[in-house]
Amino acid sequence: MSTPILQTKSLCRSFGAVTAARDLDVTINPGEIVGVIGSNGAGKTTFINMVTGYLPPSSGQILFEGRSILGKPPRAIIRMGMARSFQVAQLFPELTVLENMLIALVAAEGPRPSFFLPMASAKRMRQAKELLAEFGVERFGDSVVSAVPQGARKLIDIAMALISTPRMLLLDEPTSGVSVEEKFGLMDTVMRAVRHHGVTVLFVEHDMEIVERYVSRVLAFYSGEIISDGTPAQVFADEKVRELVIGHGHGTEKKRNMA
Amino acid sequence: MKNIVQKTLAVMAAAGTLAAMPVHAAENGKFRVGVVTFLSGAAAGPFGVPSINGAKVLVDALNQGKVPAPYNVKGINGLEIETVVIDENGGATKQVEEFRNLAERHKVDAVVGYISSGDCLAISPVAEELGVPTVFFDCGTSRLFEENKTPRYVFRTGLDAAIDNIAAARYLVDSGRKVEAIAGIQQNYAWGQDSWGDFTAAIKQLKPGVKVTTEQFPKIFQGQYGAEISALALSNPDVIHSSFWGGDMEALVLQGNARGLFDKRSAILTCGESALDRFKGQASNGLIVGGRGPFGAFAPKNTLSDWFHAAYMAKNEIEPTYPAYKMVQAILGLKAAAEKAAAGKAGTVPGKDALVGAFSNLTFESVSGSVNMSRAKGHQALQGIAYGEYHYDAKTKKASLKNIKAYAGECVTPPDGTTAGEWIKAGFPGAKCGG
Amino acid sequence: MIHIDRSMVGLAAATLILAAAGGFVPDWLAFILTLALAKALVVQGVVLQMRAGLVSFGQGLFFCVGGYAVGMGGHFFGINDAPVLLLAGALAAVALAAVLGLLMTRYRDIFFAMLSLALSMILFGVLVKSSELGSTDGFNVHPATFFGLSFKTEAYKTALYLLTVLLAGGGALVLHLVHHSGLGRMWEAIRENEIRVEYLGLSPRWLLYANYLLAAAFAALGGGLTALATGHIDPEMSFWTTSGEFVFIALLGGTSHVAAPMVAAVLFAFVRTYAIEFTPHTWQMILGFVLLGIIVFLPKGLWSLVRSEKRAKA
Amino acid sequence: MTTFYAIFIDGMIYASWLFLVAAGLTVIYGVMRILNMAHGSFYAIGAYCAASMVGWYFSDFDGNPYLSYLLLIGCALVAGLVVGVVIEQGLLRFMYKRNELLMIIITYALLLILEDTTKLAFGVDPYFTYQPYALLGRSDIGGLAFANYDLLLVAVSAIIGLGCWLVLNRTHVGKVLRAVIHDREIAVAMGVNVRLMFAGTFIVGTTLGALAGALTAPSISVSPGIGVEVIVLAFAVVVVGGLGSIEGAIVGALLVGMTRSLAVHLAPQIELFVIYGVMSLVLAVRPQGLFGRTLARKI
Repeated sequence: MSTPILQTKSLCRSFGAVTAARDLDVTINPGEIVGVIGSNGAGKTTFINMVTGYLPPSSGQILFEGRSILGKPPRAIIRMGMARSFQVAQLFPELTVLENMLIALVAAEGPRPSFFLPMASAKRMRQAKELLAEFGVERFGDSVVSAVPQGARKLIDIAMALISTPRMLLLDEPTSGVSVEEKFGLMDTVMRAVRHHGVTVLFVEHDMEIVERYVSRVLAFYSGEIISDGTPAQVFADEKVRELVIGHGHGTEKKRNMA
Repeated sequence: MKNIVQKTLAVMAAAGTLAAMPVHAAENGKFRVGVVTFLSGAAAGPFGVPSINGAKVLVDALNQGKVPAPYNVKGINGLEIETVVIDENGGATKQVEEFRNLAERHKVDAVVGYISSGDCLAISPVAEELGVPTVFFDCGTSRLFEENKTPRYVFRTGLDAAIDNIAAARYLVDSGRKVEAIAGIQQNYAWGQDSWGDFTAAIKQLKPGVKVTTEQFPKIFQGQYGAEISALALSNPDVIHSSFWGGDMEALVLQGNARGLFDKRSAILTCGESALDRFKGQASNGLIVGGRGPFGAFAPKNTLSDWFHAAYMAKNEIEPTYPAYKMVQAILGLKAAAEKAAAGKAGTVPGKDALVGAFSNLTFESVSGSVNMSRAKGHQALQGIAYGEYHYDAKTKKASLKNIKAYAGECVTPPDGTTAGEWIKAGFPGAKCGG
Repeated sequence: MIHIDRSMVGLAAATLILAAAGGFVPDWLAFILTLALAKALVVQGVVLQMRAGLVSFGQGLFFCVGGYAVGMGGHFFGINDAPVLLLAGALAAVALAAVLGLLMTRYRDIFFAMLSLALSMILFGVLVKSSELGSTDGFNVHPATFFGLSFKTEAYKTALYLLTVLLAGGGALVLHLVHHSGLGRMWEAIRENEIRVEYLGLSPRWLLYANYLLAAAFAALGGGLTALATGHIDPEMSFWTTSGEFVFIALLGGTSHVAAPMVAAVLFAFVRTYAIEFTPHTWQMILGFVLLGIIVFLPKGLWSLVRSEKRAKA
Repeated sequence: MTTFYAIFIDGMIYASWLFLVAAGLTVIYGVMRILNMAHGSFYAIGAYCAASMVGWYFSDFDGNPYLSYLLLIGCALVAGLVVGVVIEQGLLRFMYKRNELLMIIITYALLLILEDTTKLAFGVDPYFTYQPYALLGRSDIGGLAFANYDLLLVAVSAIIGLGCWLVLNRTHVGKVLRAVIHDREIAVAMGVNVRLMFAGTFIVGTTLGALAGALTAPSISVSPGIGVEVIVLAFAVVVVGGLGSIEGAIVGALLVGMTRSLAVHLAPQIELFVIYGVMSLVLAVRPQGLFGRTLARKI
């Protein structure tokens, strides 16, 4: 059996009296597409934050391709081959879309960018444009990010994450803030790109339709614990999941800002 | 690219037009004097404004020919005086810039001004370089002529601050006070540090074995001296010396007096005169004050000083303090030198070299009596200085000075060729103190 | 690899025009331009930090280090060559920044502004306490030589003017490259979203450290040139109001082009000189209104006038 | 032993003055996120108004001298109110969308303008209005005399500190204010009139600044530049304590005041560095100040 790409052992984290992660044991193998479901505050984003080094766990182990990443800052973990997207797209709002991509391209080349060679080299311009085309947002290239619609921003956010050629990608609610008409188109684009790059994916999602359509395996979170793990059909059939997660009015319409 | 070139050219063109604008013909038949003093900041109230008011009173009267003899010739050498007033606030770099403007853009015939020692030190080489006759009226740093050893265009009609402190030490000893333990409170900058250094050196010469109980150096313009006053009081000295000036000095006196700091001991304020009329009952009687020379309340009675006092009072409705006298003295010196240099050719501006030639070693009459430009190769005024005790009469609500003791210039001024510090350490060799 | 663009050609041309103008303009104007361009170098550093989202109220610290290095080099070490002194100042500032940067790069926003202010005020305090350095009176700087050549009064001023123009122009050219380089654009990225930069695999602290050092070097160069021009240095260079003036000029010009600080510094010098002359009692008020006017009507600085014009044409 | 008393009392007096000066600054920052560089100018305006009115009262009236205290406070309230309303309504309310650092610069411009305005209005001659200070006499504590006015200032300062704290923590207005401090957008969504809260806070802040000036005026000589001097001090106190926190301002003032008093009595040579030293040390160890909150960014 090959080494799991991501493995956590008894991962715990609490915020004061609130427990966001309790003894999480997760194993993800290369090539899997895993969906994470759970109501607000179930600990989904906390899980991503811990795995990418943004939040230190209270206790437990995190292994990426068999190596511990505990205590490493996000930048080091990114360089090891993990990337993530964000619930609210984390871009450079006053720069153009193309500039956003160019910056990500520069970053992917190494931790010490040149102080005199121009960022907008012909090679990077070409790469950036290709990427934007792959994600179908090339028409926004010269617009400032803050003037670009939500859906496109989410795509750009994911495109930037893929520039570092990760082996694993964590997507934090890729369709939140995206209109109903757009969401399947967006997910199709993302998944096509992900398969094209051969990346293992874990994504947090509220929308059960999305989860059902795109994943091979589902983890259901409730109150910091995993209450179910299996194929979509298995998990959705689980009584506890039906009661605690799905029955909970898992709507994006009730969006609250939970860290 | 066009933009940058266009912009550069536009800025330069704009600069050129602006530059051309205020330059009148230099020969407009007037004698143009740059006057630089504090118009804003903390030094404006106690020094800057009295001095500019003094300048205004004198220049107006000179232009109308109303000043008593020997200054009854209109303006300077018959030419109307035109002043260009510049604010001294903003630091030495800015002052150098403004001085160059005065010299090269306004083409002034002379500059009178500068209170801050730092400004004087910075201006002095520039004045020499540009060849502008420059009269420092107030700044007291000993380093001025120690650094500018061969002055040509730079003059100082005010006194070196070392003199204030040598005379202060002499006054304390001569008045027979108990001077065994001394304490000082000085503003923490060059002026305060130098004053305290000179004073302690001098008093140790005059009274060997004197002990320093505490030396306080609060930040300048601090205004709150509670802790310092406690520390001074607890160290229980016989004498407290302070070179505080302006608002700081007034605050120290007020806060110290309210806490009885000056009750059982002597205190000497080298710049105390400038607040004589504001202290009222808040300064204890017997407080020793100085006026940085024979100025203000220490000015001798003569035709000039009587005239100036009356003219100043009429215009400003307040007693002129020492900065006003010092400014007037500088302008009078300039006038005397210019007229001597013109050698009877009324209505002309004398050449700059002739002017400075006439100024060096000049003796001229002033509101403080005769002034003799006999130190620093004829560029530094030699004058006496006086200290006295503050007394306030609650009935008349008038303050006056008692037990005034004046010291001749020769008694308290180091001779040429030696620095103040060396002279004090050597025991004042050659000092002529008379009686 | 380095693409020569219109801005660079323009900058080079502007530098040459300014240098050539040195032969024609009156001395006082040359002096104001010298001081203004020296100041512009410092402001370039402030702008550099602003592009990374940091506002320093303590750039006077490095300005002062540069000035004192020039003054002390002449007084205590017998070094009298201007380029050597300037280099020494810049190195001293970079060395100091290398130490302070370890601390400063932990701070953002107001905390960065306040801590930078505190650090420059500590230097101010140290200098006030140093009577060997003339305390608040400071001391006069020895006239310097230029690459071993010494000049008499008039030629000296011209030589200094030329050196300043070349350094300001050359500095701007270098910064133009830096601003468009990978590193330069990464600073903007930090200003926009630091977390994203971290998630791109870079260390914002390291990037800002480089920024801090570069800004310090520029401030020291400006300080050194100012000291040579005025012939005098004092601790006021490190007082917070001096730093405030740099921020003022940076805002006046805006951060969008390397020429902006130079134009703004020259303009500021004229506004101040004429304000002092025509309204000696209220010149600060005039500066205040100018600053407010810029913020309200031209939030991106004077350079936005040029920019918007360009956009309108395009 | 006396030195020990002296250090403590001097430290308390200085700390209470520092708190007076810093209170308005921290209130404005706490609610509005404006680090107000013009705060010193409000202090100066308060001092000038009080000094000129009290001076006029004593020279042209023969009234009860104790009434001058009422005049002192009255002047500060009126001056703070007028200046606060004019600046908030005339300028700041158009600027609330701007970024925090730009607000510093806007208030820096205000400082430049107000400095000269004060000079135009009051001239540059010092105002030496000692009567309220001298009237109260002095007390002997452990062999050292202290001015009663200064001791009274400690009490006044404590009352103001307590007042601010009570308003913030024990009243309805305080509850609303804390909501605004916590999250401006949510507060708006909850129907809080943020504009009104801002206007009110700014006026309270300027009035506190003016009050500090007015209460200080009798013990100093009021002259140009006093405002600029207090800004950096007030900044230091507020930054040490934690921007925007009243408790922080109290603790910051005590820390700076006591340290300075210690330095003056035991090591006068280092007095100049004390304030910046304390500030740098606190920031190095606790960047957000002693009582400051860190907000981790939500992603």
